[in-house]
Amino acid sequence: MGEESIFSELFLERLNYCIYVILLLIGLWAMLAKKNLIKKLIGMSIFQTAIILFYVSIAVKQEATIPIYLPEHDPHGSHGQPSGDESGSQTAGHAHGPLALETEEIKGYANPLPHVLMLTAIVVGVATLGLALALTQRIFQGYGTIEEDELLQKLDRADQRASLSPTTQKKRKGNSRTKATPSVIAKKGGGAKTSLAKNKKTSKNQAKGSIAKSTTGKRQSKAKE
Amino acid sequence: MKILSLIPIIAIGGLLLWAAQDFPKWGDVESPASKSPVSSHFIGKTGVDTEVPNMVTAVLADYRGFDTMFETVVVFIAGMAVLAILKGSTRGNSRRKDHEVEAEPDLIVTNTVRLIVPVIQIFAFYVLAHGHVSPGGGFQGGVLMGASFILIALSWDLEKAVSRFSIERCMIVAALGIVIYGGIGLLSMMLGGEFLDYAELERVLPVSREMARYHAMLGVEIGVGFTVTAIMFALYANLSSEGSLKQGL
Amino acid sequence: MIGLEIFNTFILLLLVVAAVASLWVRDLLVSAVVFGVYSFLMCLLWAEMGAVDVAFTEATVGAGISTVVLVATIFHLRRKSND
Amino acid sequence: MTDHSMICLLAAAVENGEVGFLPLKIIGFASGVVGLIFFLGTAVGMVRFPDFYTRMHAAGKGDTLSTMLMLGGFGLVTMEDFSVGSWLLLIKILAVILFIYLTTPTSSHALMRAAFEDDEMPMTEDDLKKSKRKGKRKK
Repeated sequence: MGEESIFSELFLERLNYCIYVILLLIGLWAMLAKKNLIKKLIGMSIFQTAIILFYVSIAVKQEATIPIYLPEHDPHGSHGQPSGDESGSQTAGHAHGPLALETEEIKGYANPLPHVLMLTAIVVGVATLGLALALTQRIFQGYGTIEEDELLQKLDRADQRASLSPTTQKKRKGNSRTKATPSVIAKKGGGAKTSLAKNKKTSKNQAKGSIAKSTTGKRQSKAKE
Repeated sequence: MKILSLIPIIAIGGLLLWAAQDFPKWGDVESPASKSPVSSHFIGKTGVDTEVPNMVTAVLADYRGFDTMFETVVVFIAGMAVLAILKGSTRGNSRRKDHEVEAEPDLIVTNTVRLIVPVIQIFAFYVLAHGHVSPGGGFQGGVLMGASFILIALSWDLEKAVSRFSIERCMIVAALGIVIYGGIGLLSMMLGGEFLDYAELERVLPVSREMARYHAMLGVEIGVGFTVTAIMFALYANLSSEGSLKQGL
Repeated sequence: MIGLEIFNTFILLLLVVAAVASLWVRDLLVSAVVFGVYSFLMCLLWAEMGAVDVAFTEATVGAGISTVVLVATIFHLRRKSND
Repeated sequence: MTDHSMICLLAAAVENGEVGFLPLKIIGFASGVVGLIFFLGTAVGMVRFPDFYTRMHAAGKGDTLSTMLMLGGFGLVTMEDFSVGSWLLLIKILAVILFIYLTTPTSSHALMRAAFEDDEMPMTEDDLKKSKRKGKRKK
């Protein structure tokens, strides 16, 4: 009985909360464990939407409509129409202006407050996503990679090179760690780009050799393997 | 690393699932969020206070006007930051190496886009102006408007879209949106109310206090729409060309 | 009402599948497109929950603009991801 | 709870004496079902066809037709009287159908063209035979 009730409480009546937790964890895991920066950003977006899902599912009421006034409560629609039974008999002034809703009528509308909070959150979310993508592009221009471990290796090598040369050593005692990096970035970025271009060329040649085989076929065979 | 990161995740997940048992049931009318006086006030009094049928728009632009104003400022700052990060960042010929497709703008696609873009823009205005009585408003209308320019940039090339709506003009329009928003707030302050207290605008508008709030909300939404349109297009234009604003995707 | 709950459950499960798939795939372009699918599913779910404004915003912003921006960025980066 | 299945709606329409709109409702439901069948065909084609061009053929045609049929059927079902509201709804749905008619073929054309310029080769008969043999060997 006990186990069953927990099961039904969690997975039948609160399934949306469970899914929100799962999506949150997927996003968090992607941000922690995935090495690719774009994957990390997608994980961040999934995290964001999970929280939005939580807020929106709080606002749901059973048997409630969307938070837009029905014609009988509509401040403009109520002028011409004959008003409903109870409100019409209560006050004759209903036809002249809108009235505040009763408690029972309030239960008929979904809660608008979480919707408003989340609406702005979505738009700000895409703005921050764009900013993060711009930073990612800049990182790719500087280092030629968006994989975290390769980035760390390159940074380590850059640090070693900076500590070897005596001029930068002097500067480092001051504040110019940030100054030392751009030149290194330029060198590293250039090197990485050329190697990348070579890789691409070779792969393209291979692809042209086997052009008769369609790429979808290739993909399928890869998937089968 | 992957195994190690699973430990905190499983811990957090267990805690959250444990806490999920205490959440209100699906669609519970008596849940704390729905019973709170704030949301009941918004549902019950919006019609009386502002005569706007769509409660979300009323709460967004009127009751929580400060929030929306600074959200718009956040969007504006994000656009400016993207511009600042990517401007002049391309070194030499950093053309992409992965996908080399040199193609002219396709005839069928461009003609369809020519037919559709005006309709999208009219629909964007409709969404913006009709946000009081139906789902919609400044954010959605602005995004649709920006999407129409993005469509032009996708079907011809970026230079054509930028020649229609240059980035300098983009930033001016984006700033103008915030100026409109803040200007309406300041106007109501000058007329004797508080900042963003639209009801005071009845002194300059020939309508009642409620309808003054109704119309001021429309003005505010137009401001939001300006900013969002410009920033969405600037975002796409900079990201698709790495800041050079040439050739694009 | 029971039909709606089945619909709800179905979309909630599909959401998890789409989220995992968009992180599983090696090709970043596919990943971005699957993330667009995830956004549309989310939008459907919210429209069903009664949050029409949020659903509309998600359909235009989440599924439209953010997918386009992701694809535009990935075009300038390497398409393959190592994990 | 009220059952919203097709037959119950039709039965309710008969009970309420709205027999004049019954043919419209039946046509609407029928076109919706036909649209769903076409959509199933599209999905099966997307999975089963061997190369990109045939897949886009299935997607472009089936998607357009089935979406139009379903939306048209929906418009006919919601016609309950000849008031302004229902006419307005029908006109909106017709506008949506018009835009789907314009945009879906264009998008599939653009995809096809992009694939063609990316040197994606259509599958020939030999390729098909080879891939079949391979599949048998794998099994």
